Amino acid sequence: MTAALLEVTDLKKHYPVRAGVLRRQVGTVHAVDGVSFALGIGETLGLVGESGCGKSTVARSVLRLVEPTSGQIRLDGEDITHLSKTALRPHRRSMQIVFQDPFASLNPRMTAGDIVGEPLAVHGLASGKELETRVARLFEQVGLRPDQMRNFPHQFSGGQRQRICIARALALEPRLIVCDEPVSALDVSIQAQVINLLIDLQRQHGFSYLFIAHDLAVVAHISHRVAVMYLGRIVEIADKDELFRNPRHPYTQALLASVPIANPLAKKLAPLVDGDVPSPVNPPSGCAFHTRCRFAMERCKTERPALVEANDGHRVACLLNEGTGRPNAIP
Amino acid sequence: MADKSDLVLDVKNLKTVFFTNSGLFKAVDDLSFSVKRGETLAIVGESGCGKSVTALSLMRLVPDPPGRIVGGSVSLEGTDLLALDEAQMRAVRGNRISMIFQEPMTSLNPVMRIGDQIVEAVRLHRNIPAKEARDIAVEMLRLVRIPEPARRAREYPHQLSGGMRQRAMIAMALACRPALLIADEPTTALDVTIQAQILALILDLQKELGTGLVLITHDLGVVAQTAQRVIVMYAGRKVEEASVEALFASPKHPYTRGLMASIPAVPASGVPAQARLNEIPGTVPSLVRLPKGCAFAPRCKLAIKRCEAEYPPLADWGGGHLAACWRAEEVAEVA
Amino acid sequence: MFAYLVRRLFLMLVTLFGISVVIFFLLRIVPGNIVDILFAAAGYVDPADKADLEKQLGIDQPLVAQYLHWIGGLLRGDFGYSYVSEKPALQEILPRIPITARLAGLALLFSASIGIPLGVISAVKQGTKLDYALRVVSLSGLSLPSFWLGLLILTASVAMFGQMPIFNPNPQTWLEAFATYAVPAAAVGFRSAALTMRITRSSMLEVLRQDYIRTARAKGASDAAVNYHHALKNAILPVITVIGIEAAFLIGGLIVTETVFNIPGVARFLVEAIRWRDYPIVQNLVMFIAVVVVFANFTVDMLYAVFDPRIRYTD
Amino acid sequence: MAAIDFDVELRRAGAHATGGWRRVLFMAQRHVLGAAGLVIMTLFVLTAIFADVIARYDPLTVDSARALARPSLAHWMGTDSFGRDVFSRIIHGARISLAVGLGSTALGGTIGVVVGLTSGYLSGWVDLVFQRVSDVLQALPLLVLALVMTAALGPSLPNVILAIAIPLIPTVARVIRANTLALREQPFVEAAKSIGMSEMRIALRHVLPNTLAPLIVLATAQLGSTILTEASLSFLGLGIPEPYPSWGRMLSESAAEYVRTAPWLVIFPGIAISLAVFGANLFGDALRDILDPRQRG
Amino acid sequence: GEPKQGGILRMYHRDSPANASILEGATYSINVPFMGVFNNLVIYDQHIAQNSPDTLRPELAESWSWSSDNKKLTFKLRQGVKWHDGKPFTSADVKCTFDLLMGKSQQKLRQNPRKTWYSEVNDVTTSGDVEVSFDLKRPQPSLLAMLASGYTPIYPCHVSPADMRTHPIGTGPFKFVEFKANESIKLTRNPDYWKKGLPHLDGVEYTIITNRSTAILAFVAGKFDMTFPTHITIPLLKDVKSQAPNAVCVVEPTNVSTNIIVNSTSAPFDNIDIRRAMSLALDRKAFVDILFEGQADIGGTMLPPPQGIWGMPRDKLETIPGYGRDVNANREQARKLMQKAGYGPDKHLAVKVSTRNLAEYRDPAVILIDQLKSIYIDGELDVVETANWFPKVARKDYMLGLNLTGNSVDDPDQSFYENYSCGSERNYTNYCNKEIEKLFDVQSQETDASKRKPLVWDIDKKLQEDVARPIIFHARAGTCWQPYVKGVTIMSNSSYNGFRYEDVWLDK
Ligand SMILES: Nc1ncnc2c1ncn2[C@@H]1O[C@H](COP(=O)(O)OP(=O)(O)OP(=O)(O)O)[C@@H](O)[C@H]1O
Ligand SMILES: Nc1ncnc2c1ncn2[C@@H]1O[C@H](COP(=O)(O)OP(=O)(O)OP(=O)(O)O)[C@@H](O)[C@H]1O
Ligand SMILES: [Mg+2]
Ligand SMILES: [Mg+2]
Repeated sequence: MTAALLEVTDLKKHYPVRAGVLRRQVGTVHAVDGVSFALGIGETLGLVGESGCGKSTVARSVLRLVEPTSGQIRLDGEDITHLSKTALRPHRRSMQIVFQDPFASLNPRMTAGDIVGEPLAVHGLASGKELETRVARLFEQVGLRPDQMRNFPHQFSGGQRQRICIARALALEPRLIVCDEPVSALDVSIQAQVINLLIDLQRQHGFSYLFIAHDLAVVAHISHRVAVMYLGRIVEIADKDELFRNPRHPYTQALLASVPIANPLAKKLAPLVDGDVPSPVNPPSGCAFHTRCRFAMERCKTERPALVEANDGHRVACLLNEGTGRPNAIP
Repeated sequence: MADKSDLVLDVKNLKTVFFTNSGLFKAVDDLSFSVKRGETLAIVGESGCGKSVTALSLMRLVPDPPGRIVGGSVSLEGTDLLALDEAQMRAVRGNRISMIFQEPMTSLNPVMRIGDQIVEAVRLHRNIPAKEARDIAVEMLRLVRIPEPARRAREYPHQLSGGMRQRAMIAMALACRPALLIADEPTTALDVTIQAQILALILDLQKELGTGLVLITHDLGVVAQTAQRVIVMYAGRKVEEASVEALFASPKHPYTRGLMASIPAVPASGVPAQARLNEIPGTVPSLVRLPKGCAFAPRCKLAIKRCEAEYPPLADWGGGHLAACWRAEEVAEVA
Repeated sequence: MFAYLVRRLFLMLVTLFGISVVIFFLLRIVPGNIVDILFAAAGYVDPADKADLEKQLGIDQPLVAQYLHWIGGLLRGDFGYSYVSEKPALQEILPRIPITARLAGLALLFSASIGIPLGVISAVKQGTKLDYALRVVSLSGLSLPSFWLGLLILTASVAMFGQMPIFNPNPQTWLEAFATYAVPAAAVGFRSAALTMRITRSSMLEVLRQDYIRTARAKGASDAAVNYHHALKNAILPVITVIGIEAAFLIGGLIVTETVFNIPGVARFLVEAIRWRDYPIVQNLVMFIAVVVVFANFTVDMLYAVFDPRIRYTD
Repeated sequence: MAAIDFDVELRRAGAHATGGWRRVLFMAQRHVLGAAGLVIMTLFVLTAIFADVIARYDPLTVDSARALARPSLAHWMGTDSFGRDVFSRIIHGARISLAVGLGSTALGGTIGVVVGLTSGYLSGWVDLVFQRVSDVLQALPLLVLALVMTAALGPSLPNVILAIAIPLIPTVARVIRANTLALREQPFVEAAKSIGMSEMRIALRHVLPNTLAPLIVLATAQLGSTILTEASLSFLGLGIPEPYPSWGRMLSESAAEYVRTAPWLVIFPGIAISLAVFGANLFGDALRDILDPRQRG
Repeated sequence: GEPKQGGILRMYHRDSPANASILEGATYSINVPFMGVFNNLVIYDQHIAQNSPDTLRPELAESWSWSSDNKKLTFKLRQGVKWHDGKPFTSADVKCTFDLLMGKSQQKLRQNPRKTWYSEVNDVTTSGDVEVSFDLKRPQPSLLAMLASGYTPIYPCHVSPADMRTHPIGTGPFKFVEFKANESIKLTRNPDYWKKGLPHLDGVEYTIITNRSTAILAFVAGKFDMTFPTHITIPLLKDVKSQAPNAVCVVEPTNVSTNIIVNSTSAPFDNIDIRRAMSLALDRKAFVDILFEGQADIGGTMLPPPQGIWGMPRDKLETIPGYGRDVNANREQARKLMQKAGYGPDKHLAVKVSTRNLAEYRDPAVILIDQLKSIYIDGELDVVETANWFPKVARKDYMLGLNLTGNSVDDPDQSFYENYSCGSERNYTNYCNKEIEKLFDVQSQETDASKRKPLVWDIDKKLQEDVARPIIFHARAGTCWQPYVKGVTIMSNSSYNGFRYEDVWLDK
């Protein structure tokens, strides 16, 4: 890993919760509650965690699609947290996003060609004939036929739509692509196509990916490093191999154990945790996971563990055994 | 095959079609299968291949219009459901056969209390006083491990978390102790940790009640961990059927094979970074414009002329392992 | 809840204030005033007389002063005097309100009791001949100009029974009272019922597509239980909105019906008052209608909370 | 279970109805009422456009010699008390009704869209102000507003259009605002933001086109109701003035005096109004079905 | 048969009068319901359809006499008459009434539309409780006609004009009970009426119904004993007769003329040729045929005979340009005049025809516009709301106006001075011809009716020839009542004077 392309420090995003017809604030969602990480050039950081734990909010904040409540975002060492909309525009070219639901992220009333060409037009990078040739090249890059440029999104299959989204992201030749669950809406067979495409593109262009998913297996295939989130915080972050081989946080362990293995002979499902995910509106005190944790101690209810280095590059936020997060023995 | 009397469900040549703006298509085409008491049958296949429509056909709940069951038979404990009139069918639904739906949020009536919804299910089939039904409802909620069931019974769906809602659905489906339970992707909308809890719960209850279970999913991992037998569907048809061990050991249909290969394995250890996945090229065909022969042929590496012209029949490749492929023998070798 | 109500009340006041400004200045923009009209009938005006009268009515003062005078009076409960009848405006307006209210209430009752069941039937039988027939009938309800329908009813009843329902200010029996209002209410109600039916139908169709309806069927619930118990309960919200809007509309929108059936309600009175530029009447009446509308909206919001447990006005 | 003949069913389900006309014909069969509405609307529009060609007499020429003639070959719908040909007046009346319908819908719609879009997209205090203004407009009874407007401006075609358009604004604005609020949360809008598009451009290019479907549906329904409103205004003496043949006035004036003695004066304008409103609504209903994404196959 | 006592006469009223004070009113909407509350000094015989000097009858005045120089009119008043509130009626009340009308009293009428009627009256004086005299500046025999009009009831001194608007007190056969705007007007029998045994009716009730169709349907359905007087148009009359064959219906002139007011102060109608052409282009018979199925009268300013007393005889009328029978010849001549003024087939004159937004105004305007087409004039209708009509006309903000002029008494003085004298406020056209004005005075002072008539005819003819305010026609209208209603007479040359209803009775 070389120098960091993206550095996120203590990012927080709180949403007001509004209720009733008047939409009055009745509480605060701690969607992201102090997240820090760094992403190197050409690196893929996987971000996993269950639905609603704040992954998308991290992604949006990084791109300044939502204004972070606090914290700092540095791109190439430059602080972009407080840049104005206009000042931000040139930086938009360096970072792009691919969303979970490819259909919803394509304007149903525009042709695929227009959609992919739009970033170029907006930034005045190409127009007319040139625009067309560049869009055609992008189509080829992601494995679509240029003659499909005139088709509308509904005329494509799910995998193809996600390719259009990727082509749109590529149009500005960004260095960072945030992939917010880009394959969750796709079938396994199509999912493989898209993952392969992303891997190929990274090899060719040296992109950095912030790759968000809730499927650990998918993340395992594409990432160099993986971070695990729970209720707005990163609870564990490590090199991929290290994380899967040696998960330290009880939540990571539960996640890994819960993934059903596609082998009837392998061990049967044995849920490691009980109970439901608490609401981010009133996250539990202390360690947010203590309500479901097998190893929860009295301390966990009051004391919030910090993300500390357990061993080389493996950081975990757990009070168990003095912050190493390692349980005495996995039962 | 299994002893007839042991069969809870026996489906023969089920055919369901849809009439839509873009045309007519067979969402379920000539599907046959059976479920034994206490057995779990999984139906797999990717999105849109007809799994849910199959389930709805069993319940006779295919929305009409646009859908209609046009052929076959569904016999539940010996009675052909398709021959019943609507009133008789109502007596069966929710009683002998019930269903858990994919989306726990939208499948519960938002303006009715959870308890009332379960009470309704009970009282529709059992002539008992409301008070007693309420006790049963609370008991069912306790059974699906909802803490403080009496209080939760008085709450509305939106006051429950996703996992709890799905549990409430299960409680409702099992309230009358059905002979057959259909679970249509009961965990797709849930987190893996919750999914594990729910699946374990369903299997527990199934064992306890001796219910036959049809589990619909497209997650082969779930299948491997829960089912005894598996049906693989592609574009409305059954392309393969086998015991779960046989299927995972040696899939006979190229589609099943491809599917299994493209599942990213959870790397307990030592997965190389940036490993490419196996993929099935091409996309699922539109049901409205299916090719004349084998529907998978356009994406199949093994496809031959014959595949394009003729639909391969389901053949038994030994031990009740059925597959519909002209070149089933070669599948294992080629891949 | 309390805080919500306070806030809500404040917004209502803002709206009412806006309406008072709009109606006040709109009326003054309209050329001509009561003095012109009185003298128009006579055919000429002596400028001195005109000035006298204007002074007497206070319409010679600057607009802002007039506005403040009006609002100030309103706040003290002083509604001013009608320019035309010279009686207290309140005394002119009040007796007419129950008449229109009864008419509107009956029309709404008609609309709901016919429109909702037919809407449900039409939705449940979607695509059948019955559905088509009901839709065509309901659309024709929306296509007939209301004065035309009213006149048809009157003409037909004279031709067929030699009698006609005309407003009876002092009905002796309960039946007479009902008859006085029922026919005009039905004439208006037909349109509203058509509207209610359409909304019920589309809302029902929407709800019938929902997963929880399938769940109810999967439980073995009968069609009636599914349609009325599960679906209608969920489909009723938009219907309530429409009935609420309709209620608000009727208070001021009965002009044509009141004219045709010669009912001395507020709507026709308002038209007359506008014709005469009888500002105190128009202004106060419009404010009254606005209050009704605003409260109708408020009621609808509250009903939402009653019918939909997801909506709670907690603060 | 009866077996079905797939070929027959396929044709019935429109599988072969691909491309151009076949598709149109298929849709027409599927939405019989909607097709009827479309036919009525088309006739209506064509009538309005070619009124001069279709009408056999000048709609304004008074001729005492032929007053109150019954319908005959010379005068298909008879003549009115002024001896004007009713058929010609109805034909020309289509023009007026269309002008009122289109004019007020377009005017109210355009302003409503601008207000709704701005309000929904900008939110904040702009939204708050617009919302309150539309509250105010909605709480004022429509006919009262129209009454005061026409009283202020005098009854004439443009003024009637304006008077009918104003109450339309808040209705349209509300629908568009609600849509805009929903669309703003759509990923494709976020995607547009992420490529650095300006808010204005997003509103116009991504949000606006996607509110078109509900707008069209709303507009067709409104088209009908504006024609009715004009008729009501005519009844109250505030509609399009003589001598222009407005259906509403033709109906409301002759309804008073000629119901029995010259029923054709009442029947034909009545039919014209009802038919036009009916057609617009039928067409609007069908459009709603067709444009509803959930209905698409 | 013998009049029967009792019963309430139910009528509908066409609209809601502004108030109940006849002196302040300017439409017959106010006279019809409230005339029965009052008495006049003198009154036209209520059972002779044609009002004329011969049908004047004493009422509150037992008798009257002119001084020898015809400049003083003295009334002997009836004794023992009481106001409805019990106070006695005296000569002071008469003086108060006319002081009010002449603007001489402390108290003021909110509006006083007939002030000009008394422009020749110097003073009204009383002598004792039972005598009143009118001092005139010059002889004016027609003063009596105006005093006999329904518009000239005697008001009590002791009630303020404001109270008279809301709760009128009179001496008449009926007492005011209530007036609910837009709803109803109720009168009840005055048991102490000075004419013993009258009225026959126990009361009169008016239901206000503004929609004509509704009103007539209600009459047909038997909800009313009588329609509002002269409210039924000729086409509707057929309809009523067909549905209620027993109803008694009469058609009478209303003494309302439909005329064109021409703005001769500015172009193009400052040009007499164009004015003449316009008047030549009129096909009056077509108006009458279309709007009245032939049943209306063509004449000059004064209502034509036989119902009218002062109208020109037919042969004289037809000598006026434009009144000739040959319309085509007239129009040929008109086109010549237009060409002379610079217009022709290729150069049309665009004109706005302003009128009030009421069918009675609009319909003739439509016909007018159509007829003007024949002489290269393209007319456009400009309908004006009532509220704005008078200010607009007063501003001279019009080119042509289609107007209705109602004459409350069939007398040239009322008509000529009001509408044609220089400086009269109701002279909308600002027509001013000093010579003619002198002739007005001459005819006015003529006490012999047979000598006065030719004078009036000449003036009328001249007025028409000057195209000051071309008269198109004089309208007629129908009134219907149920057969059991007795004793109703509809006046044939005025619709303001015949509603005392004291001897109307119901044969039920
Ligand atoms: N605009 C918003 N306003 C209020 N709350 C929000 C908003 N966006 C997200 N949230 C809340 O913030 C929390 C985190 O949301 P986020 O979308 O980041 O989760 P996620 O991890 O991406 O979930 P998923 O896997 O479902 O996409 C959730 O509880 C969500 O409800
Ligand atoms: N109500 C309906 N109207 C029209 N087509 C339908 C309807 N329901 C299902 N279909 C079609 O039938 C086919 C099979 O759908 P089905 O829901 O059974 O798929 P599935 O295998 O359950 O997919 P998923 O995994 O996404 O749930 C699909 O092509 C679908 O579009
Ligand atoms: Mg997300
Ligand atoms: Mg499914």
